[in-house]
Amino acid sequence: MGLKRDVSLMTALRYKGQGPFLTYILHRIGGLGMAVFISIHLLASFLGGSGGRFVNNIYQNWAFQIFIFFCVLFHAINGLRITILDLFPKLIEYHRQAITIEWAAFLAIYGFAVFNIIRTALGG
Amino acid sequence: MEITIKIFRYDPEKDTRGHYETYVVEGDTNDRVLDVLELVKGKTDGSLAFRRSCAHGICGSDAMRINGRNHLACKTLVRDVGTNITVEPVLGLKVQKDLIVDMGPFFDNYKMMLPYLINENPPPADGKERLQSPEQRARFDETTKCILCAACTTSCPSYWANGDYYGPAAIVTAHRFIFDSRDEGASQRLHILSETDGTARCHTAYNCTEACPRDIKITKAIGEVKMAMVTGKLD
Amino acid sequence: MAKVHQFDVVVIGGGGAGLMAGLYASKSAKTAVISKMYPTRSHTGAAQGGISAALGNYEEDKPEWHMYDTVKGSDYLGDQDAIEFMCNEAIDAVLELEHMGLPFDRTPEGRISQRPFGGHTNNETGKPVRRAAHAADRTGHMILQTLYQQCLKNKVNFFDEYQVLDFIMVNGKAAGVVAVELSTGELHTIHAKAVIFATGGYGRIFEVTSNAYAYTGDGPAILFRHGIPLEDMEFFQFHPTGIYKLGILITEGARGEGAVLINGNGERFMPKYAPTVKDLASRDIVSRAIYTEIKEGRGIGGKNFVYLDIRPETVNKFAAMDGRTNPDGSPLLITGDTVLQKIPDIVDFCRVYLGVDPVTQLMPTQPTAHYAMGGIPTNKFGEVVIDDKNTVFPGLFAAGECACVSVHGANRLGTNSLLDIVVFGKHAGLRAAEYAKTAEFEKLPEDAESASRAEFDALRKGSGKENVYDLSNEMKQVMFADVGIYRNEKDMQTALEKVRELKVRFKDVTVSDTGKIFNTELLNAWEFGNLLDVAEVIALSALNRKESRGGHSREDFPDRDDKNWLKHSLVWNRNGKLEIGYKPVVITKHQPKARVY
Amino acid sequence: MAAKSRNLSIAKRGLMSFETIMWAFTRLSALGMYVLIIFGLIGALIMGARRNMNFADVMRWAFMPNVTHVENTNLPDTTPWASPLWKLTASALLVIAVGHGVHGLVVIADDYIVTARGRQIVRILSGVMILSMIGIGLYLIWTS
Ligand SMILES: Cc1cc2nc3c(=O)[nH]c(=O)nc-3n(C[C@H](O)[C@H](O)[C@H](O)COP(=O)(O)OP(=O)(O)OC[C@H]3O[C@@H](n4cnc5c(N)ncnc54)[C@H](O)[C@@H]3O)c2cc1C
Ligand code: HEM
Ligand code: SF4
Ligand code: F3S
Ligand code: FES
Repeated sequence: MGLKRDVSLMTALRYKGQGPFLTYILHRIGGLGMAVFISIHLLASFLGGSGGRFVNNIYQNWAFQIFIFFCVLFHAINGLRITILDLFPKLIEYHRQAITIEWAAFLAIYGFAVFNIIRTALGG
Repeated sequence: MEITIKIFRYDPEKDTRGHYETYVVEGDTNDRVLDVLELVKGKTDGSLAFRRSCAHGICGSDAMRINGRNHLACKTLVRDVGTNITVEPVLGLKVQKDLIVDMGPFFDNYKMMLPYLINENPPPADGKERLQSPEQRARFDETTKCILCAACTTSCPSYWANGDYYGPAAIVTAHRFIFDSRDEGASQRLHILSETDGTARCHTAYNCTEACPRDIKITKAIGEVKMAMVTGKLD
Repeated sequence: MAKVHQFDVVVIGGGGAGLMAGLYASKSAKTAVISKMYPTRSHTGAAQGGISAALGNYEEDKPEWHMYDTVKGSDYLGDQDAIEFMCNEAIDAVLELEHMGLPFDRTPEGRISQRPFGGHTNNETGKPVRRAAHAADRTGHMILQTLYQQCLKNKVNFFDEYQVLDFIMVNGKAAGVVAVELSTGELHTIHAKAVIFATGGYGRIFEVTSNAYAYTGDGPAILFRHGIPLEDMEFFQFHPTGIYKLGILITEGARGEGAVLINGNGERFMPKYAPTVKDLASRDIVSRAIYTEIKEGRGIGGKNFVYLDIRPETVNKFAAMDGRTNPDGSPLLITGDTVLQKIPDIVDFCRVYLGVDPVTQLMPTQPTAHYAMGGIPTNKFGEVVIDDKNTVFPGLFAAGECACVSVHGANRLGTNSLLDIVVFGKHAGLRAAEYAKTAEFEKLPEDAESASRAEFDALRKGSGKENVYDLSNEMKQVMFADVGIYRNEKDMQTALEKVRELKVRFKDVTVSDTGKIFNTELLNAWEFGNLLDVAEVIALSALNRKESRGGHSREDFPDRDDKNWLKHSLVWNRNGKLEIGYKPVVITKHQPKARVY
Repeated sequence: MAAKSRNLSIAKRGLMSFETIMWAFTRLSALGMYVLIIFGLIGALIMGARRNMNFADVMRWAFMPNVTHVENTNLPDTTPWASPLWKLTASALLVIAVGHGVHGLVVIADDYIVTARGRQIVRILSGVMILSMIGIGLYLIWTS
């Protein structure tokens, strides 16, 4: 009896009072994105042929580059924070500060990268 | 002052799904949200169901979502959340009626942690207390504060996704014993927590720490447990 | 279909007393603990300051002193055989809790730390002694957790969220209880040889109280309706320092750590009332002092509260004046950090509920209804006794706040209640198990649940003219105002009449929720009926006792009267009519004398 | 009072479980990847990346220092980029990243697959995936 315990993603995202729940979701998206990309990329390169080339050409596309670089960079920076805090639990008291620094670093590097990718794409 | 309170309602004997009701009551900014709920129940709709007892944040009965996040209704004042209040049951446990959820799985996880002092050696021969220095006592002070309200576990995205995860509250309990210098069951508990549904399910989302009404630094405690698993250091 | 369960011993209440009883009974008998809340929600968890035992970990102390202090604190109404028993058991009880894993605070030598508490003194110097063993300011929380954990370890059977509605007696013996499972609304019959009541207090009778919503006197009311008497119900303790308006408790431990009470003129007033121990006098005295200050216009801004001051500069100033010292003999000096470390929860309460930071600001406090000295009469083994000759009711036991042994007499000393619940909880459990070994199960009556069903039906069928919420507010107000700290004939008469009127009007309430699952409206109404029954007994006993003693102070009889009133009162319910009787006080070592602190 | 410190031997601390080992591996591999990536980045800069490559190309190289990743650049000569040193670095990165990434997928799967049997299947699949991806990857690296 009673309602199900399921929590939909929308409900989860609407939950307030989150710690850096957003970073948790983005970290996951980043990791997943990379893993899927790498698998397909490896397979495509291995099989080669026109199909393989077609797939690998998508990766040269600037829009895809912006996406995958987001995955890589966010996952890497956030992963570094998690690793450091996990290995030194004492530092967890400063997790809010860590997250602020993390976002600052991410936005700076990612902004620079997006700017560059678009400039290259526009042939500049 | 007028307080508008929107409450999640679900009557298992009539409804198949929940809905919201809005009530307007006369209250004061210094009222607890619990007082407002009592007022609604007392004056407007007696069938409203929620748990409460101590009314001052010590018994852990009344964890619920207030304006979208977990709080104890008795430790949240109207002045902190405003006069437009939304109250919903916590997430991740079955709703049994209105704001009451099934706490069974939560307590089952607690029991899994062997939540009692394990020390097979007889107490000192003089019959007196087992000695413990103030520093050793301080080591686990934080996690002795837990009132088992479930605010943490029901705010954890990992628990939402997977109800088999033991959850932060259970790990807090394990921490209380693992780091107690008198206890000798650390190894058993660490082994239980090293299973797939143990600490591996914690992805340091921090929702738990934010939600804890007793201000326990839960994520830190979990981190310490994980490190104890790797390094074996219990001090 | 009736659901029947069978156990040798059934314990009602999952608080400190109930868990201790359950733990000990289950060692040799098939035992179940029934609680209307998850046991960890019990109000034992709210106890802050500590549990007393003459461990002497900081300074000399002995059980005899503890006994004398308790007798004196009780205003000589406590039964001295029981008090002596409890104080002697205290040391082992506290050590046993430690062995069970309770995380007491520690002395530098690694022993259990202790702090001073009101009324606990060194009998030779008259100075406060450090007797309260504590775990920060959540001693009760730790006791509750530890006992629950031990019960889990020993696989005690729990019926969580089952509310007991009725007691089954057959042939003048206990035969079990009837309980409702909250999550389904089903009635269950628990057939047992021995029944232990440990349902806690009933402070919800009063408007301003430190007590939980669940403190509705279910146990005493159920038994009272079955003709078991209630003892010393006029004695209700008002704790001096409740948070203004809310009644949430600020532990006496705060004063133990050096806090002082300040009136509207900015003066420390306790030296006037208790020259030796000052702010650490026993509770009845401090509460009356506060009330007197307020009545004489020296409340803060003329209002009905005073300040409790634990700011380090104040504490240090007065500690120097009083010559208070640390355990090592150095002068008592505290800092803001000491406050945070010694009473963290209190600091938290003040910040949350008052927006006040005790380290730098004053805490507005007023006396709050706190503890029921009276209750179900028992002997020191927890056996319920039903008359002035202490006749034991076979198979029925009680322990904890709902019981009256009586070790608290007319006024309980702080920290003695936690001691009471562990000592008498344990003995009730042991005795009950022993009783169950030889006793037979009584045959259950045809329909044991009919009375409970009838009570529920009555609540559903009322005309609906009245509303429980309003009625209960009326009761709380009149009880707090007229049967509160100061009492007199006229006011108490008003209160008694009011309660009786409310009992009549209560027949007109109706419960709107027709469901079975978690019908909290129905149960709250039922609990209110219990409160009314208990309130009537309190008002009647108070009106009857024509003297002032401990927690019972009458303006019209301001003095203690040992000649006529050195006796316990008992009230019976004889088919709806209340009857008053008495029972002698057991006096062994300490003859009554004037009580000065 | 003197307190002696408490330590658990390796068998007793819960380290010898798949989850704990993988937890530690995830963190350590993360650090390892950082080292290798920064190594690749510095190498690229020394070998003249600033003049001849755009940002995306540098990144692609840093994250996987395989010579195919610099074929479409303006580099006059890619021989140094195909040296065994870089092939070794790329191989190390491949092994670590595949282990880390595929186990990451297992972690995510564990949130939704809770039966013992299901989890066993996921683990077996992940093993197959790790081995085949490393095989393919090494083949690509050492044949290009
Ligand atoms: C704020 C506060 C601070 C205190 N501080 C101290 C202190 O520092 N030192 C000290 O010595 N004392 C202190 N006391 C007093 C002491 O805590 C209590 O008197 C004592 O804990 C009572 O324990 P108990 O086991 O009798 O009841 P409780 O712990 O209240 O347990 C009652 C149990 O009965 C159950 N129950 C009730 N009715 C029913 C029913 N109908 N059916 C089934 N179950 C039922 C409840 O669920 C609960 O589990 C304090 C009290 C308060 C309120
Ligand atoms: C510098 C590079 C990287 C760092 C620092 C890093 C760090 C981390 C860390 C610390 C975690 C654990 C998160 C947790 O348990 O909460 C993690 C998880 C994960 N990583 Fe990485 N990682 C890196 C590169 C990669 C790569 C290249 C891949 C893909 C192949 C990847 C895929 C994943 C996946 C799928 C997860 C699981 C996500 C989750 O649990 O939500 N990571 N990473
Ligand atoms: S850790 Fe905090 S939030 Fe979690 S159950 Fe305990 S008190 Fe509640
Ligand atoms: S919210 Fe959950 S993921 Fe970990 S840090 Fe807290 S338990
Ligand atoms: S009612 Fe006890 S914690 Fe809120």
